[in-house]
Amino acid sequence: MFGVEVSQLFFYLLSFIMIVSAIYVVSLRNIFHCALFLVLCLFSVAGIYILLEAEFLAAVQVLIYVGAVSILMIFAIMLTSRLANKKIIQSNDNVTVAIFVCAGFLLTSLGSFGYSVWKVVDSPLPENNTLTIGKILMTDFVLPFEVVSIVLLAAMIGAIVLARREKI
Amino acid sequence: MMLQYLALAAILFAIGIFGVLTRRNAIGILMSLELMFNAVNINLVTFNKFIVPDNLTGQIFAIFVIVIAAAEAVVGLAIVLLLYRNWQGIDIGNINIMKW
Amino acid sequence: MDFPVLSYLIFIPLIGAVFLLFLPKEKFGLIRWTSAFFSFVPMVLSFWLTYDYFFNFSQTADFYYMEGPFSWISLLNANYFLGVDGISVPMLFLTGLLSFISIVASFNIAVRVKEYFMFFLLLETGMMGVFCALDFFLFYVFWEVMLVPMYFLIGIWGGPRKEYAAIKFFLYTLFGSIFMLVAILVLYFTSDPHTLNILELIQTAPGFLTHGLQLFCFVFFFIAFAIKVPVWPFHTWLPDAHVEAPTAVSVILAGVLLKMGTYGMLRISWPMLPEATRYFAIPIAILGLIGIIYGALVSMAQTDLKKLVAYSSVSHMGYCMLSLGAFSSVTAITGCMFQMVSHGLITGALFLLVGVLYDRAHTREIAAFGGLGAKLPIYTGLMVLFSMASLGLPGMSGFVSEFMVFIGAFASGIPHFQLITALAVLGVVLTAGYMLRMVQRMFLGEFNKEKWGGLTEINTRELIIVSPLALLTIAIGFFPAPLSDLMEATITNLVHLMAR
Amino acid sequence: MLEHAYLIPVYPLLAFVIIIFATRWNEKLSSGISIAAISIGFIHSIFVMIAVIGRHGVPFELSVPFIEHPLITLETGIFIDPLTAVMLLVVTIVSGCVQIYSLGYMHGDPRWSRYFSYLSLFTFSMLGLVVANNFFMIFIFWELVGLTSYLLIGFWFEKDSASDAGKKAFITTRIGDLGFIIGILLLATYAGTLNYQEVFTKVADGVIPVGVLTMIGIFIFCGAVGKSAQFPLHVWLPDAMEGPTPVSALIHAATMVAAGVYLVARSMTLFVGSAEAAMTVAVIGLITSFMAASIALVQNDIKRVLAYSTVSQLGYMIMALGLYGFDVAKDPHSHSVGYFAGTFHLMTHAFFKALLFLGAGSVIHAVHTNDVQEMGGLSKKMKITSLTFFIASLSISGIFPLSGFWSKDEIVAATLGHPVFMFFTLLIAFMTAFYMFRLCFLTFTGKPRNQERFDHAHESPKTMTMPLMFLAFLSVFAGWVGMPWLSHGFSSFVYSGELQHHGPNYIVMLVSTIVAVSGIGLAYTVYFKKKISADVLMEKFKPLYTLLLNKYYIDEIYDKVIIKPLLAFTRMMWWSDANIIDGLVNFVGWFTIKWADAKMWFDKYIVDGAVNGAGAVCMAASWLFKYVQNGSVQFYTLVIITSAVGVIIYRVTPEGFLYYFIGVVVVALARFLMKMNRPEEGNVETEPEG
Repeated sequence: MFGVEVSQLFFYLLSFIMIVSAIYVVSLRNIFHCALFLVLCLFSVAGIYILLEAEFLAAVQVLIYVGAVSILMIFAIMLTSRLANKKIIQSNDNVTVAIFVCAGFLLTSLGSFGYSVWKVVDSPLPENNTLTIGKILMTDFVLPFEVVSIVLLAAMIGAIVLARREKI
Repeated sequence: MMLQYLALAAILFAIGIFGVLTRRNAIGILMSLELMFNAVNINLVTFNKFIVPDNLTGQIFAIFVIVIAAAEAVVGLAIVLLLYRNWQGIDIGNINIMKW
Repeated sequence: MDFPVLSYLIFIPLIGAVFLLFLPKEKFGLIRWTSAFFSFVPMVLSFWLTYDYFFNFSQTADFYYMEGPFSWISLLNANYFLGVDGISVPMLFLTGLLSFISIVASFNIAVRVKEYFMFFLLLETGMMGVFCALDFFLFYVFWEVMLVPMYFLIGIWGGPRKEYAAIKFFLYTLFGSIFMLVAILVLYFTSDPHTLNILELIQTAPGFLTHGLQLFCFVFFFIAFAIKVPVWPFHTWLPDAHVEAPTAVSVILAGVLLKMGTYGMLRISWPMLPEATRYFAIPIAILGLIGIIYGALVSMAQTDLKKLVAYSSVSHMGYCMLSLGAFSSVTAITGCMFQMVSHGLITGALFLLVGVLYDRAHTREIAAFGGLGAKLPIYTGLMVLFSMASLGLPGMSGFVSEFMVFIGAFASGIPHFQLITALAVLGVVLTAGYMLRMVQRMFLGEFNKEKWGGLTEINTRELIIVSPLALLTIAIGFFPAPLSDLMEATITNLVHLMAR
Repeated sequence: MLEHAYLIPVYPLLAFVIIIFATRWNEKLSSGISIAAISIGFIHSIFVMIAVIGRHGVPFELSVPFIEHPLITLETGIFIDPLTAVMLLVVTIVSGCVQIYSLGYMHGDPRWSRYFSYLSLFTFSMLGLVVANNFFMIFIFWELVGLTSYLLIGFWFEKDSASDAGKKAFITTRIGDLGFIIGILLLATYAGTLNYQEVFTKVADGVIPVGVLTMIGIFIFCGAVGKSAQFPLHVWLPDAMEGPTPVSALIHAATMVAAGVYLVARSMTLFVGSAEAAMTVAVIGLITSFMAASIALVQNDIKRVLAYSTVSQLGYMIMALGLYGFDVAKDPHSHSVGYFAGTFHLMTHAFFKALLFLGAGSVIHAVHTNDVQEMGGLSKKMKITSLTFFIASLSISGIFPLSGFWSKDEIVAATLGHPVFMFFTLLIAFMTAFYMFRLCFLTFTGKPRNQERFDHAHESPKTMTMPLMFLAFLSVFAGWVGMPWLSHGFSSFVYSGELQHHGPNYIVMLVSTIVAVSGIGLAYTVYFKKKISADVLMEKFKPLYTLLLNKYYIDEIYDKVIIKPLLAFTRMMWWSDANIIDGLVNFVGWFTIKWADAKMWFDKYIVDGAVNGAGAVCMAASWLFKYVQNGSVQFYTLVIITSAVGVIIYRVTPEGFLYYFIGVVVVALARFLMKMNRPEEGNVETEPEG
């Protein structure tokens, strides 16, 4: 109960951080700052994973998102740096409409939760989920796993090809 | 409790949508997309925990999503660079060569 | 038949036309002589054919040198079917001769030479084909094939109003062809089994056609052929076409194309639809009469030499129509054939001579000349010779034919024909009138030395191409018996067919 | 020789061909060939004559088919009976004389060879006409002589009057030929043959109905009317004098114009079969004869006087023949001498008329004018010419014992039983004598009225005077063969051996001689003694004189009534051809084009309009909806999400969807209007450049 309460506390804390940083991500003028807030946001998502007992995923989240993707973003921002640190308008004239749409989306999804019947099963997750995930990946999901590796390879090659200066 | 997670994910997704819709900067859009991916991942993990706790398929899916998101980011950023190189800018509003 | 002479006659010019396509277009001499060669061979073949037919086959009315019927379009029962009898042979002879002469006469064409000769050879193919075809489909195809080169020959190498004339000619003739097509289709669909074989239809058509259908087919065929002849009042394309066409084309037009109309009547509508022929005999003769008188009168009013000759064609072809009206008389039909041949020779030669003068003086206004007889004695002699032939002077073919037409029509025994013929004789005087007026105004009288002092006498080439026509005109005038013998059996048979 | 009589026409034909194609450039040789050919023909004709006499009137016939047909067989062949033999001689003699004469007359003409070739061609045609054995052949040569006549009249074609005259001659005679052709056609139809003997046999057998026979006769006579210059087709002959004078002598006096008479004589059987036709012939002959004689009284052109004289004499012959036909038709045993008279006069007339013309030619050659008013007193300078001319004039006037006397006498005898004819015949004889001697006196006697011309006058060369003398000889003696005292003279000869002898009619002889002498006497008093002034006479009969001088205005009438209207008519026909008939054709073309235009308009604005209208609607719609495709990924995303939300709302609350939908539309429109007010917002550069 305490754990539950603590976790709830953490949840709200993380949620708050996450939502605020996410809002910053989409609204700040300086894109570089946005990237930093993205890092924060992604960290908080990792925290949520932990609250959801997905430790491996949290680790992966930190490693990949915070460690790789964000850095990649920052690199990209750096490479296009002359746009990065200016106080220029970063958002277009869709803002009003977007707010309405997002609000509509939010309201409908939230509202639809109430209509939905959730078959909640109150059983624990498998212990040691890293081990379990590894096993499942290598057994049941071995084919998607391999396919994803190919996707990654393709993405890698694609990125190289695209980003090269000279024509191949 | 699950609804709170779902609500969180929904909020995060909505913010992601807002970002996708409003950012001029292509990198900003990519970042917003990451937010949406994360919202989805939160959902996946949440459902895994509360509805099918017996196996970890939700988490496995989340992992795949992360992988795909990473690939997407890589390719996306490469495209952004290309855009930048060819258009002297990455304002997605100007890149409307598909306009009528 | 071991040697398919008719196919050779038809297709050698076509081969020539294709062959010309491969020659470089700036080598005028080569092109000219090549085309002359490719029309010379058919000419020789047609001479041989005439000779052979005369000595071996002219005693019977059958068709000879038959080729086919080879199935061509089996769906329509259309066949490749050729053959000649006593009325086609003289026409082939005329076609062969005039084609060669015209091609040699065209040697002075200097614009787009290759195309010109190509079209000319194509035209020859069409003409030969019409006179040989014994299948309606084939006949119609050749009939139309001929139009196209003619259209271009007039439209490209013609005079100032060539486009008008060419289009008029083409549309007019095409208009007629459509009527012919309808009539052919009627015959095709009423025959059982469906056939396009002309010989078969001649035998069977009177049997299966009702009276009304016979009249219908006859009128439709008649319109098609009458436009070609041309019978008054379908004649107005003729002066335009003649005046605008280049010399050689006029020769072919007058010498051969006009004959196709009368040939078509003799070959197709008359024997195939005897009932209708009898029914329409008098109207046809009256049309002929009108043509004779009207053509002569209008000729008399002409100021353009070529137009005068053109209208004289209308008048002369009127004799053919008159004699065709007298269907029951062998003499009249023979006269018609004679008139066709002699008109071909005489008017062809007249057009050649007009062209000779036009080449030198660049005008054809009769009033512009005068007293040319002093400067151009040989030319004048030839012109007078052919004018006399045209007005039916004895000793020339024109006289024999006119006389036979008159006798045949007069004595045919069909009611009212004596009156019609007696009136038609008036044409003889009128012809003399306009021909002599022309001769007087052009060749007699005071010679205008300043204006025409530079005119040169007819040259050797021109003399050579005109002289065979002159010789033939006189030869037929003095010895018509061979030509008559050549056709007699066939014509007797035709008359029997018409009397069914 | 008779078997080869067909060669007689062939000699001159050969001469013609040789001259035209070979010796045209050598003048001497050309004329030599021509004269040689006619000489051979002449000799051959003599042999033929002898042979014919030997056959005692049995005609000789040779024929080959020309064209054979069931309806009719046209043939070529020769038919020689006494009439033919006589004509052969006449033609060859006159032609020979004229050709020799031409050697002098045409001296120096640039178209010398051609002249002789034409003469040869004419001789060929004329001889062919004479020997022909059927109507078809005679028609052929009939036309050929017409052609050569045309060529020779217009020989000096640089003169407009000459070429006009040639044309006039040809066309006028052709009008007659029109009738001839119809006559032949009728013969061919009803007799089924054109051969003389067969036709005559059929006519004699009564195969042909009399009515048709009348028509045939009249139509065939039409040919003679044209060729022999009978009224109303006589107008060409005086004009034909534009040709060289020897030509006038040969063609338009002696031979060709006699062809009509020959034709009537040859087909006499037809006229015998139909009294009406015969009477027509006789009346026409009389009218012509009288009219021409009266015109000849006042003409001043020496050749025209002779020309009208010719017409008049031809009318005589025609009349005699017609009367013969009439008499025999009425009474088969009649003793009419018309046939003999006509043919006899044909022969004698040929000689003295040729002589007259050649003499006139000699005069013209000397003084270079045709006008007798410019001559006078020429007998002093031209002895032979004047002498021969006087002989011929006496002969034509019918003075005993010249040849004209015998034949004219027979003609007068032929009119016995027809008082009107007789009266006019004698009147004409009187006029003939008068105008001939008027001509003689004006030309050869008195004082020269044009001194200059007189001074240049001279006697013609030998080549011209020799024929004159020869013809003068014939003019005197040729008639003796027909003396009525001869029992086997000309009369029985031409009657094909049948003895048609009749005794001399002295009353007739006497009357005709008195008439002739009084005519000569009148001329003598007026023009030689000048007892009566010609001018006074002229004044006295002014209207008549003018009428005669203008030839009864027949030419003018023809011009006004026939030629002008005909030409106007042809122009009208031509106009109507170009404008009405052709106009119709062109109208059809024009109408088709206009119709096509209308169709095109319909197609363009209605049919195509509908298609284009659909297109335009699409365009308008797309103009509106193109803003959807603005190329902005974000906009697309917006739409997708909006729609997705809509779908969700619809699933949850369909009513709520309506509000949502309205809201979306309102927002979209609002935004669209905002965009419209800020055009091309997307392109506004909002980012500063590097």
